Amino acid sequence: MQTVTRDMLVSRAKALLADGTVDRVLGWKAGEFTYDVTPGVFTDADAMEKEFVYGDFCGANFSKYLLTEARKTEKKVLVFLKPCDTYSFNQLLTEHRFDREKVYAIGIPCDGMLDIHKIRTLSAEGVTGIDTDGESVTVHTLYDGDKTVARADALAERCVNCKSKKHVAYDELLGEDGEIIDSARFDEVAAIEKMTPDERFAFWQDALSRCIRCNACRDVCPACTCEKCVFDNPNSGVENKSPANSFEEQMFHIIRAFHVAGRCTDCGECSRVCPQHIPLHLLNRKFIKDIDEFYGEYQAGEKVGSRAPLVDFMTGDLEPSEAVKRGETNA
Amino acid sequence: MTHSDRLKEQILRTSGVNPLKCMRCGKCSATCPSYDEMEYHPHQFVYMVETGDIEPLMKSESLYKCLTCFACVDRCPRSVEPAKLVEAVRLAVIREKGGNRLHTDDIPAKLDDDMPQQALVSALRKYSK
Amino acid sequence: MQRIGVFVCWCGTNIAGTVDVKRVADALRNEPGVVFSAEYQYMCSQAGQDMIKNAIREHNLTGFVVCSCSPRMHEATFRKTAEAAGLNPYMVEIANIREQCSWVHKDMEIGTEKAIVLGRTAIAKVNLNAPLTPGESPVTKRALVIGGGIAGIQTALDIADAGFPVDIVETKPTIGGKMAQIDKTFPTLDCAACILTPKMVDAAQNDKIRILSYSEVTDVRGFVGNFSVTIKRKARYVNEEICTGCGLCTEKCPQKKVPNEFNLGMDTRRAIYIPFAQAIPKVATIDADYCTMLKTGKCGVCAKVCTAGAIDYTQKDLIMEEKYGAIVAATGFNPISMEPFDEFAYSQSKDVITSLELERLMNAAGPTSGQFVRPSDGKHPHKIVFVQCVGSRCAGASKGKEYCSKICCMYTAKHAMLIRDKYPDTEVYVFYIDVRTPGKNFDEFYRRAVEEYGVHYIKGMVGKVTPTGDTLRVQASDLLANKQILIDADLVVLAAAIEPDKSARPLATMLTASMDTNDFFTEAHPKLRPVESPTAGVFLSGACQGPKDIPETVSQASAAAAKVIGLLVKDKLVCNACVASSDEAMCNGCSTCERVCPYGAITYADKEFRMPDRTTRIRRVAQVNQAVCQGCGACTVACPSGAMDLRGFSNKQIMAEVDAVCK
Amino acid sequence: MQVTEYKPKIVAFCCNWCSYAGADLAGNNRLNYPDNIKIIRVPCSCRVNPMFILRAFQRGADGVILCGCHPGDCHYTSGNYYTRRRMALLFSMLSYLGIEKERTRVEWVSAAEGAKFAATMNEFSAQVAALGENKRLEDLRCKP
Amino acid sequence: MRKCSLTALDALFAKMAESAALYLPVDGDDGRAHYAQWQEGLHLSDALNTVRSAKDFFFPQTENLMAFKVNGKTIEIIDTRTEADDFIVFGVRACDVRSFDILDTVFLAEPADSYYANRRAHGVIISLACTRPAETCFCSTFGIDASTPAGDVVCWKTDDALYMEAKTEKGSALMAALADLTEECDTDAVKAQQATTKERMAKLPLADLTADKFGGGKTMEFFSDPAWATLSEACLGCGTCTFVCPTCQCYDIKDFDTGHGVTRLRCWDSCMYSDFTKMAHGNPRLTQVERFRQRFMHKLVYYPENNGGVFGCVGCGRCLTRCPISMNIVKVMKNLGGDAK
Repeated sequence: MQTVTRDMLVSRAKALLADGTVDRVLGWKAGEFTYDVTPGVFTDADAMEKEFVYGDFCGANFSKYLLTEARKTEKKVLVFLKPCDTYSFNQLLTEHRFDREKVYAIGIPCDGMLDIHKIRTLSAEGVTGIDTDGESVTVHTLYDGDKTVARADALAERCVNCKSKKHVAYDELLGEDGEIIDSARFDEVAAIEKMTPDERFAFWQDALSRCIRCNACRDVCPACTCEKCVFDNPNSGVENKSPANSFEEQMFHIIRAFHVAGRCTDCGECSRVCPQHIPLHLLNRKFIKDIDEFYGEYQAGEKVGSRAPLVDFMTGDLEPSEAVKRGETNA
Repeated sequence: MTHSDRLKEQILRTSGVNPLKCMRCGKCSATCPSYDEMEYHPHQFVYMVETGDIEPLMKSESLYKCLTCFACVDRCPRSVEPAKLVEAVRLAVIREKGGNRLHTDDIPAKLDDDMPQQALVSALRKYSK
Repeated sequence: MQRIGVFVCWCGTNIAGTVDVKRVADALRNEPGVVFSAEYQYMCSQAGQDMIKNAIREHNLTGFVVCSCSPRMHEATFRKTAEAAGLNPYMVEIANIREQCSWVHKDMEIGTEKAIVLGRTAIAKVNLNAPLTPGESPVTKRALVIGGGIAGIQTALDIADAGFPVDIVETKPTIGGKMAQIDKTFPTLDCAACILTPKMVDAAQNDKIRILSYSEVTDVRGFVGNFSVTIKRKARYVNEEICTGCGLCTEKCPQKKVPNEFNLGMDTRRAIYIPFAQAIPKVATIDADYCTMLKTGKCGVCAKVCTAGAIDYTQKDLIMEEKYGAIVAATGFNPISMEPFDEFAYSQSKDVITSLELERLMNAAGPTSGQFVRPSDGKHPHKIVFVQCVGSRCAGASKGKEYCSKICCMYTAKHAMLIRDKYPDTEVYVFYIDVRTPGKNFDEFYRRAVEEYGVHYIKGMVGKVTPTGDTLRVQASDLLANKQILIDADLVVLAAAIEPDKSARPLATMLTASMDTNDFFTEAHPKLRPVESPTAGVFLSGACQGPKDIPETVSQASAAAAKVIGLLVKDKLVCNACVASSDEAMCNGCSTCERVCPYGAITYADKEFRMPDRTTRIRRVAQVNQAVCQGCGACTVACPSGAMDLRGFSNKQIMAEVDAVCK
Repeated sequence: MQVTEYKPKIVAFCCNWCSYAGADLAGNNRLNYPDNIKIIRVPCSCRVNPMFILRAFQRGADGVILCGCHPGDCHYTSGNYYTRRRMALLFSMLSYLGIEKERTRVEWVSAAEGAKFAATMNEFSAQVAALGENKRLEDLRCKP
Repeated sequence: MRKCSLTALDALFAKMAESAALYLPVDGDDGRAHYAQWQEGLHLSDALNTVRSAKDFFFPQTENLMAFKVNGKTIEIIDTRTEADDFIVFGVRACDVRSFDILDTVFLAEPADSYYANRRAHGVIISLACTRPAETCFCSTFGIDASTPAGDVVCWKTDDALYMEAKTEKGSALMAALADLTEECDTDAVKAQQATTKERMAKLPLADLTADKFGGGKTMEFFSDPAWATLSEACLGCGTCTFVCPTCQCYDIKDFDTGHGVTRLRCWDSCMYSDFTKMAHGNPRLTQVERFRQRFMHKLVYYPENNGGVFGCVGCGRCLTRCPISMNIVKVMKNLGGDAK
């Protein structure tokens, strides 16, 4: 159960709008069903009262919206940040992607967000409504009546493997701050490393062949903020609109993961939005795991201005041949 | 390929030595404890193998005067390893039919009470097939 | 669309021997963009270059490819050719079909096919070449000489003579280097100190020269014309400005047991010392490892006796940062350690010495005050054996150096001659492998040692030295007599190989100057640019580049100075044209590129952009300082959007090459 | 007519200052290495974008090797250190995706190491040849 | 009407697969349905619909149009077109079957798209009536009856049998080939199922959604609606909605340099992309608001205007479940014209 309520957020936002601190509020707007909330911008108290929602499906990472929203505000834009969002927030600041002075950040504690696809799998199709009560989630369905699932089972993958309940950036914190969590987020990566090369190849062929190159992963990614992505740039030599074959599927995802390596905060948005359910976080986490193992633990976005591992070096760094071996001997 | 060419090739192959690395400093001969006993000295071994002049070496007593102490190998500044050449020439002799320097039949006559067992074994290894 | 010319060079038979140049020229004629293709015996010759120039004019070429030797050899030549014909010099690409093709392969078919691919690759690149114009950077008109031996001194003097300020950084308390330790010089036999010390004084008195003794270079940043160097001035606990060099402290210091490095440990000095009488600067230095006051806080004798009040136990290392336009490495050499050569009993007997130790033994200011006696018992030696090439010319797994140390033949002849001259009652034997005496009056000198002074030169090597009672039993071969000989010698002198000073490698790293496997600095070209490092603005003087005797060192020192002067007289330097540049429309301003730039060439500016929706937006974008950028390309890969690209090696060019290679 | 043995296509990116010079030295010393290896000159190993490596595989390369100055000897001070990290991560990722790790390599070759260059190329070529054609990272459209 | 016992379904599929490649929805490793070519051991999915629509069979995401072979300075043009093999797509839902009509209107209008037409001529569509429509379904908004789909052959699957009825010549031919495995039957079971499904359709959350206020001639009414700005403000500009949409038919044509020639390919494009229809002067739709508006205006106004009032949406609901920010055509329809929920 979330410890902050919609009313807490709305009243705080209204106060900040009223005292002139902010003139825009990034929040969530209700949809047709419980689970289809949409990020939106509020500029007055009435609209907030009418449309603002907050609940178990408000998982969108607002950090990236600040790139455009911070430019639109005359005063400041109010943003609510879950702990994991604050890492993206810092990483974007490190890369000078928005003006910190134009943002008023409220940290909100998070007990994890729910995954509608998991809920459908656990209960039934035809979900018309979802109520959360403590640790149990009641799902109203079209044909199978009400079903109950444990909240823990319905958590999104990224929340199951939450890396931190601690906010690393905010102007104001609602509720109590949490701790950095020693999560098991690399277990799945390790499991793939343990496979034989043939199994690994088959696993990724299966996953990446589903890609339809909708670019949702890229467009939602707070690390992918390039003015022009290389895949959209005819001069880059790798531009393509859709993967014509498995090579292009592989190339897109390798290059994308490489471009965010050392900058990816592991917010998990890419996997959340993938319409084809490709476990994209497993690519990013592989880089994070390698970086941690090869060059010492590094969490992108933990500190503003930190030097990312790929723009840093030690004279005694691991040789690439050793790195590859190590990746395999984890098996 | 002449006989001596073949011999040279065989010796280079079995020894793994490249006599062309020799810069003719003579340190092998300077360091050799058997020098005075030898008709052909270590540096001459290297040179004669290089020029393919092997038959005189095969006939020479020098072959059996080399102690295989490896002083020349250790001291050679160019890592030529003359002792390995001597050994290779010795093997070349043994490989020729009947070339054994020591036959088991000869041993009883040579035995004396003070001779250690190892000496016999090493002598057989060194002088016969 | 480019109009490309292709010129295939035979390089005599160097290329034409393994590559069918006609077939290459014919095949490449059909490549996209190619309008002219020809082959010629020597493209780099005047006639070859004229052929290119004519083709440029006749066929209106916009660029051309030369299939020839390595671009490291003649890229500059052909760029000049292009320029002379009115073409931008960067519209030239070289296909390396000699070093990387004809010399590697023996089969004509294979060589030809590969040459065609290499040519095709260069054509693919040149199709995407764009004219480039190099930027300019200013020059700091001051030079740094690292090392204060004869090489460094000579270089500094010559640069100063031309009117430019020079700093000499020397790690030891005094300049002078190895030459200060040498007794006499070959082939004239004049005293080393007599010719060196006046130069040291000249350096000290020259108002353009600043001597930073007892100092080290700890960091080098920047680039040709604009180096920024951090120098650590080690605490000598004596105020250099005040010390008069009277030497009273060095007499009164109670710590007498310090091995005297100037005499190679053959005698001792005090904890406060002046290395030798003619030291420059002539000031005392406290050896912190031995000074009782510095170690325990009790003593202070030197401070008490110093009338000038120059002693300062609280002195700290001083870090200074200076700007220079050029840097000269003159770090010199050392004899190698004789420890691994146990056959010569160097560690077992005091009477087995190195030639440099012999210099000190024979020197009037040496540990024996010039008395030529054995280190073990002080007796005059009657039979002396010199061993040549100890640790030189070694190969394989052995413990020495592969190269010839070059100076040993001559100094050994000198030693032998001097000993025979002074002490005709001594027998002198020199064991040699070869006697190498190329040089003016060198062979004559060696012949004099044999013919006039009766030195016994024996062709052969010493195999073993065994200390036997009072003497040293030397077992050696006499190759000409085909004998093994034994000599009972009183003294054995080893002509130890020389190696670059240990400070050279870390310095090379700081300078980003390349070194060979022996740690000698690599010259920019072994024949044509022997005093320059491949790193622009770094020059080489003396034995740090390779073994050298004094006349050669001094020549090279002056040559390096001439090169430095040639650089410093320029007001501006033309920079590398192949520099990074950022496409501001695509730049995110994320600072990633700035973090990997080793030269600090990238800065950021806020710029106004017209957005597609006709609004304007101010965005932070990267800008490259073209004078500072050296064109490594680290930023281009760090940049996720690909806004940063490298001129002359652009993403598109390299990909076109990849495509052409893989076709 | 002899049956032609399988020759893998190999792209070698060589930095201008050390490895390209090392390759020149190999030629100077007439050291043989396979003709199926083609060198592309880059100013520094750090100029090599992972995209170039993927591009080479796409275009039909069976192996890609990157040669640069030895760590610490980079002409540009630190370029090869970045290369080392980038390629360590990239190669690890390729292996993670099930692509044979033997197809990629980084080797440090100095200007003085002509023999090492030739030996490395011989060895790498044999290693890639042993794997056979690159099937896991290929773009069939680019096959002749 | 003929039927086939569900126990004989495998035999039925095997028979179909004899003459042509048979594709049907199967459950993937990720637990979601996708089309796969039938082979022994593959089972028909129970899922309502596939993640990607059946559009792919006729209008694949990428296809080669032609090739150029470059040899030195000569270029040779190669026509890569070949006659398509016959294939059968089984299990297409009513909404997706309707989508083919919409695609046909675009691709088969003169001059006909020969690539599309070729596949269309060789493909047999076997539709499958819905029984458990999802909360995101709104096909009825566009006059589609989920219980009675169109297609070459229409199927109803009950608990024990598959009921089949040929609707076209192609369908009849196929049914004739399946005669041994099917038996003639009455329509009672089908009618009962249709009635239940219709009942269910009427109770769906989006059952009341109507497109009445949209249609041809409404451009001026909606084009300048201020709601576009707020509706699109969170839009990421990704192409998810367009790529899962069964009716989106925009494509781009690209040349791919293979190193020894050029492959000219066409691939799906998305009007949500910033470089969609980019021309020499730039992009005609400069902001995401305009691009967002284009997509929905096309479905709801422009397409009906040009095609006799037929809407460009079939109400399959894929965009409702897939949009990363949960913005979709339903929200747009409800919010435009000022009657927000």
